[in-house]
Amino acid sequence: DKFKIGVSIPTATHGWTGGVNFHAKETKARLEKVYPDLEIILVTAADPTAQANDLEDLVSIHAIDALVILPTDGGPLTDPIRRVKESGALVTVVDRALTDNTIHDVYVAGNNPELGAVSAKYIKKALGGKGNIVILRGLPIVIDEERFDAFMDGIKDTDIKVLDHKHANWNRDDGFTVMQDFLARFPKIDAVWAQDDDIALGVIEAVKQAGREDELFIVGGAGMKDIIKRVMDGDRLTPVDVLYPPSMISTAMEVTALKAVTGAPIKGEYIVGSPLITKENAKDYYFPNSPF
Amino acid sequence: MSATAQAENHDAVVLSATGIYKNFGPNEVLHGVDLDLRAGEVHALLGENGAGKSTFVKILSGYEAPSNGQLLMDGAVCRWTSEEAEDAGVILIHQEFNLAEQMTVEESIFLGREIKKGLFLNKGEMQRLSAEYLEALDCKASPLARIHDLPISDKQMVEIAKATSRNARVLILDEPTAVLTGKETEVLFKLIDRLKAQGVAIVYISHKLEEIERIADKITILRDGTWVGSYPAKDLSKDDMARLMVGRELNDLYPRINPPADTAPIAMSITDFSSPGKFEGASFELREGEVLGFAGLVGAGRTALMEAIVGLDSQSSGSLTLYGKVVEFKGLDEARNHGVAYLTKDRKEKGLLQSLGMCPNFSLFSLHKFSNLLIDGRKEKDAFHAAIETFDIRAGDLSVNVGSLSGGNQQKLLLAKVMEVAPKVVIIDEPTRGIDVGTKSQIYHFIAELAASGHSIILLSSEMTEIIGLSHRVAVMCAGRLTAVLKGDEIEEHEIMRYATGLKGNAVNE
Amino acid sequence: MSSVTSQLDQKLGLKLDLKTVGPFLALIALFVLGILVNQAFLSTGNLTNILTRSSFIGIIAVGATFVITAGGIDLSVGSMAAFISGCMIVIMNTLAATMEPGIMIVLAGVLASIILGTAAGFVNGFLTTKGKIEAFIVTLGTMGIYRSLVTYVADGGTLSLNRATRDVYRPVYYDDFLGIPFPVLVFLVVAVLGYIILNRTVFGRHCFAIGSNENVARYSAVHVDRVKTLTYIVQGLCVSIATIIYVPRLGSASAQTGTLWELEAIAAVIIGGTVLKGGYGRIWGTVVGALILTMIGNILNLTDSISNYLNGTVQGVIIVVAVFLQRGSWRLSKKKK
Amino acid sequence: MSSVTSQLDQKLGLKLDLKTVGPFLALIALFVLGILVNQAFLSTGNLTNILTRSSFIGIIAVGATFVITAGGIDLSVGSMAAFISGCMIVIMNTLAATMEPGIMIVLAGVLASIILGTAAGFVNGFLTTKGKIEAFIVTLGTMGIYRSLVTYVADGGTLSLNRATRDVYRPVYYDDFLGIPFPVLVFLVVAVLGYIILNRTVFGRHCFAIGSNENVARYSAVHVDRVKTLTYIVQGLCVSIATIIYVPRLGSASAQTGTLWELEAIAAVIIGGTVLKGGYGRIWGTVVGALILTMIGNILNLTDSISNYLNGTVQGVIIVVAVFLQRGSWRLSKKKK
Ligand SMILES: Nc1ncnc2c1ncn2[C@@H]1O[C@H](COP(=O)(O)OP(=O)(O)OP(=O)(O)O)[C@@H](O)[C@H]1O
Ligand SMILES: Nc1ncnc2c1ncn2[C@@H]1O[C@H](COP(=O)(O)OP(=O)(O)OP(=O)(O)O)[C@@H](O)[C@H]1O
Ligand SMILES: [Mg+2]
Ligand SMILES: [Mg+2]
Repeated sequence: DKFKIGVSIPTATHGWTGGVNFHAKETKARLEKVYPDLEIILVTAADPTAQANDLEDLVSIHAIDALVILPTDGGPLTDPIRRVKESGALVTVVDRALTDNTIHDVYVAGNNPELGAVSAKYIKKALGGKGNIVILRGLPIVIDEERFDAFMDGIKDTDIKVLDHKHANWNRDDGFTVMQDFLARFPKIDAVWAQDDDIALGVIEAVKQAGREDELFIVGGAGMKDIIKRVMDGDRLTPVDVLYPPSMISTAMEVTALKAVTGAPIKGEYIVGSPLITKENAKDYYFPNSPF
Repeated sequence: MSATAQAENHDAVVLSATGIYKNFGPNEVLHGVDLDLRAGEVHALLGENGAGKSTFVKILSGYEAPSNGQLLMDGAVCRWTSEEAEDAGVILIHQEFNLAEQMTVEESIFLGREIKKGLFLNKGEMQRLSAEYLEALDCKASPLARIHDLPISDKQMVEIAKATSRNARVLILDEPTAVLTGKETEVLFKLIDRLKAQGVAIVYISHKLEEIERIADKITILRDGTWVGSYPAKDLSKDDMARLMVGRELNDLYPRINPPADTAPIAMSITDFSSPGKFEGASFELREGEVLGFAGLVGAGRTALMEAIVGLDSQSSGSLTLYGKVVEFKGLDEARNHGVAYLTKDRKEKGLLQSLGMCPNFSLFSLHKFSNLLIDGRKEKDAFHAAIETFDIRAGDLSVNVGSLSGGNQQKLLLAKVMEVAPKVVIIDEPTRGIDVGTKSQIYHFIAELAASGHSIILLSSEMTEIIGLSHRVAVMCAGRLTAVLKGDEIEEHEIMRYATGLKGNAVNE
Repeated sequence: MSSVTSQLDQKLGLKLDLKTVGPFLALIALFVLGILVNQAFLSTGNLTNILTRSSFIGIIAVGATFVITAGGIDLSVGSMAAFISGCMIVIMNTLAATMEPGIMIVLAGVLASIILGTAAGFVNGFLTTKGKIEAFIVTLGTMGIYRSLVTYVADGGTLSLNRATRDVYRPVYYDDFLGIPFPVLVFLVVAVLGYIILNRTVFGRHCFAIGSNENVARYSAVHVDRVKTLTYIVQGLCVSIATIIYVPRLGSASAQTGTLWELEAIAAVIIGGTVLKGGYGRIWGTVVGALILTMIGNILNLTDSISNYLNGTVQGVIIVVAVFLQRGSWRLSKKKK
Repeated sequence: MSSVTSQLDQKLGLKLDLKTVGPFLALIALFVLGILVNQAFLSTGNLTNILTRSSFIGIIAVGATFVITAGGIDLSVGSMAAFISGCMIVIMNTLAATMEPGIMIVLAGVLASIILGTAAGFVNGFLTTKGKIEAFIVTLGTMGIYRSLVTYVADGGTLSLNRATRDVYRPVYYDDFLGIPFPVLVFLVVAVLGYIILNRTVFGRHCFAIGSNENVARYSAVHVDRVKTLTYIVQGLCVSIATIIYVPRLGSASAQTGTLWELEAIAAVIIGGTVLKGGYGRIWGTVVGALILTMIGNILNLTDSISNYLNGTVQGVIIVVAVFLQRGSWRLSKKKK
């Protein structure tokens, strides 16, 4: 009978996961068309517990032959994923590493530290190694931690001063309010590292409201179409963006599907880089019809 | 202490209060009240509404702390909480019920005194005992029934059972019979005699003077919170009592109300009203200017019938004509708008919002009168103050919550609330519950004036004298059926009881 | 509740007590704290920000005051806001495709918002009263429903208002009148109206009556079900008003919009002194409650002396203390009972 | 509420009514739905999964039943769970550093969990009763506090139990006794104990009394404050028990752990027929409520036919309908009044 691939991803709670959901659904449709004897079951979970439940169900109800998972959090899900592995399924882990890297057959790794590093590198260059910046962080979870540490590492022993950093939860509204307060607090800000494009959009509005567009620039992250458009248009407020493609889920699904039909023994790691998106290369990353 | 042991030291002063004062905020409601309670003695406490009786007994039983003065239990000074008082055997049956509506009878009776078997509740035992206590009061309520579902009189019986279950040395009953019928009152009196014999000291508050005459050994009288005096019961006639508490001579209790002329139009006529499980086939007519009494035992279905008439029972059927016009009330507001008002007997659960002030309570039923788009606060206040006058409602401070009004004043407020809509037809269920004699006659005269001025009144009461004293005709209900409508000389206690108990008469239709 | 007040009155012999001024005390305390933490707190810019922000939660909380006073509760307001903003954007974008951008499109959006808010509120009310289902369950259900619907409409992503319409609409959030930002004005108007309706109209009275004893209300010719349903409709309207000023801010809505607003709104109401079990409500208390909540967040953003991770702790402590401050009165009066 | 029951009793003359069997009806309906959607639903594997999962929320909800029956509410359970698991992990890891892995370390963790649960519950209870602050505010505050504390301890990341200890601890979640997984057994024991305590002890009865009328209870020599505080401690204990079986499952804790569990727990309680305003509670109803909630989640995984975005909608609809089913009895009885 059909070869079953279970795909478990986080609920679309913010822009980036929304993108993941979009690409997953789209790829599911595409692959099921291409490979008739392939069935893909797509489930979404809001938190590790729920995702662990989903994994159990994928095994006990759908008896999947392969799992593609973007863990809500690597640590807690290591064990549940191991159990899926033990059930004989092929496991492809996406983006977030597990605490035990012997489990996955395929690992399509996003590179959070790189996102931080690339952002740092650009800001350092753009500011000529000195200036005041503020940072808006995501949710207090591992990913945010990795990005942040890498960034700080990237600007250490420069004269770049981090005035303050606060969590904006990868949320536009929080980005807006936090930035408003930063602007109220700090008379001179040279750059903002928003780390994520949702936050960046909030920041942009706050800056416009304060009428301080000319004083600073903003570096977001992930590659949301609105931001990429601005980069393409050469908006000086958002000169660049750092890619963290939600489409990595598609890559993972394709690889896994390929294995399913060819039976080819694929193992290994695919590192999805975080290239800098500039006015020049922006059009290559612009997908107007994606919701993200 | 065992019954015999108590029997020995009869006449010993158990509990005595001297110079008790009480203030609520700025206003003082008790000004130096004294009282000696002796074992095996029934001590009646008399006073107008708001005189301070309830407050005083709350102090005796630790629910309120005196602002000044002293309590002596067996000669020892005590400043106690209700809990300590109860442990010492001083038990109060509150005027306003002190029961949790959602709990069962058994749970209520043993609340705070649960019987345990090891770690666990001994439900069997508690149910058995509750059944016993209620039996002793021949109350039909099941120990498993929810308080919420009990007719109001059974609630009172539960309160009494609860009290008797705590072998009391001092039992304080604050207007216990206000919600009881004659029969039930008799049962209570038997109980009181039993307790007397056991040497229990009893404080008895009531506005029904014949009861006082019947059971009191001593009488203490309060007037506006001042101690008027304590007298041996036999020295006082009912008129003396009335005079002493009101402070002036009382004219005749029941005013003379001229019967409506035969030409008087039919104000309201009910045909074949029924509601499954409550009453059936009720039909009667009410003339303009007439007072139609409704007698019956508890649960006879009088209240249920009246509630159905005013549109509070969505499952009832039957046709209703007002001044010859057929109408149907889908809700109480429609009845109100057609000039028919209903005064409930359940003051606390259906009548007044205990946690809100007096004014909002007063205007709640007639609010439309004071509001076109917005509520006219001044108009409302004026009407409120007028009503305070008319119904002689006494509260130290007009801003207090209804919950802290004296029982009788709550009843007056309820009456004021209902009358404010100026109805043509008034249905009054137990209008004088907890009302002092002075005010009672005021209310009776008020009813008389209503009738005289062309209003029509339906009067539900468990006080036979009230029914007989005021009604032109008396309808009697028994087990959900209208068994008789008596007029003229037929209106007489025993005759009524015969119909009420079903000894006489089957459903009659006019 | 109010008994406390009146008893105190008698105690102190004056018509003012901790319970009444409580919220203000808490507010002032926070104000002082803010100044101590950072001078920037006092800058007009910052104060305006606080007021403007508080208007969303504030407006919604005004509605919640009605629901709660009448003994109900509405958990769905947050997702309702997300849902309504989502629909507004979709509708305005579709119109923009057919006609040239302009005030008309925005008005259409506003109209839609109001209709949706009323409808959503009615659904909550109807299910609670006629369906005889606990308000908690009904609104928990609709909470999930509205949020997932917006996710569905947004296809998991974010709905963004098209540029042209946005530019027409933008002033509604960003402009001001005599220096007072529009959102604040709207908040003010809603609060004043709310106050009048709750305290000066039959409907408001009936809310109090139902909240403090449904049975008595019924025996006083109050249409319990109708009034309750109306409270949910009022809530729905307030939510739609809030969204009308929210959408122009970022011009977008997503599954994330308005998460936990329900909690904030209810918190604002309770902090303001309204009783969760019903029977007693205070609009201006609610307003202060909303201000307090927003201010806490703002103050935390004005300092880096405490680790971000501990924000929640500080927030929690401040809320509890703030409420404790104003409930001081309880101590004495409760004892008397 | 309960009046309905007894009135019906009188009506039907028997001790069984929709309200009592209601939750089961809903459960059965869901069961049938599950089978219709997918045969695999019936597989022992799947059924065991459902039971095992429901035990977290279930155990917490048993505690919530006490709090709510006594007229309180506890919003902090979710973050409390996160906080406790966090501390457990830290403690066990520290110990593991000094001594060799083994049962002792786990026991130490368990002990710590119980102590923390009791303490946390006491704090909630104390602030509510002695501090005279609404339970809603208190627990909203502690909710924020516990969550931010775990974030702080985890330094914004995830706390993971070290491998060695994990292997010792794992069986507590994954093993079974006579085919019944341990978590289910624990759930069963907690439920039975809860039932006995609520319905067969003085404490339980006093919870009912306080919930249905605090003043009456106080006048009847019930130690209101003590009993209320105890209910929060019971809640805390239940949370700690839940975490004790949660930790071995995922072996980690983070700021996200247990988010919205409070809502699920309360929902389970209300679905089970307990009254949110207090005075009436049913443990086994709560158990069924927890099962219903878990089952809904499971059923959504049975099929791929509906967009994941609509999960919330389906969930919401099912919850409302489920509760509507069991409240059917209300219709008649409400009319009578
Ligand atoms: N908690 C309270 N706060 C303020 N005033 C109170 C309070 N309790 C009682 N009062 C006032 O004390 C006075 C006496 O009340 P009390 O209930 O003792 O009268 P009473 O003799 O029992 O009258 P009734 O015969 O109507 O029951 C009344 O004016 C009442 O308003
Ligand atoms: N067992 C019961 N369960 C629920 N409600 C009841 C019950 N008995 C009576 N009621 C309600 O209580 C009110 C009084 O009804 P009841 O039949 O006792 O009137 P009644 O005969 O006038 O009693 P009373 O003689 O005490 O006035 C009505 O609203 C009725 O619906
Ligand atoms: Mg009295
Ligand atoms: Mg009657």
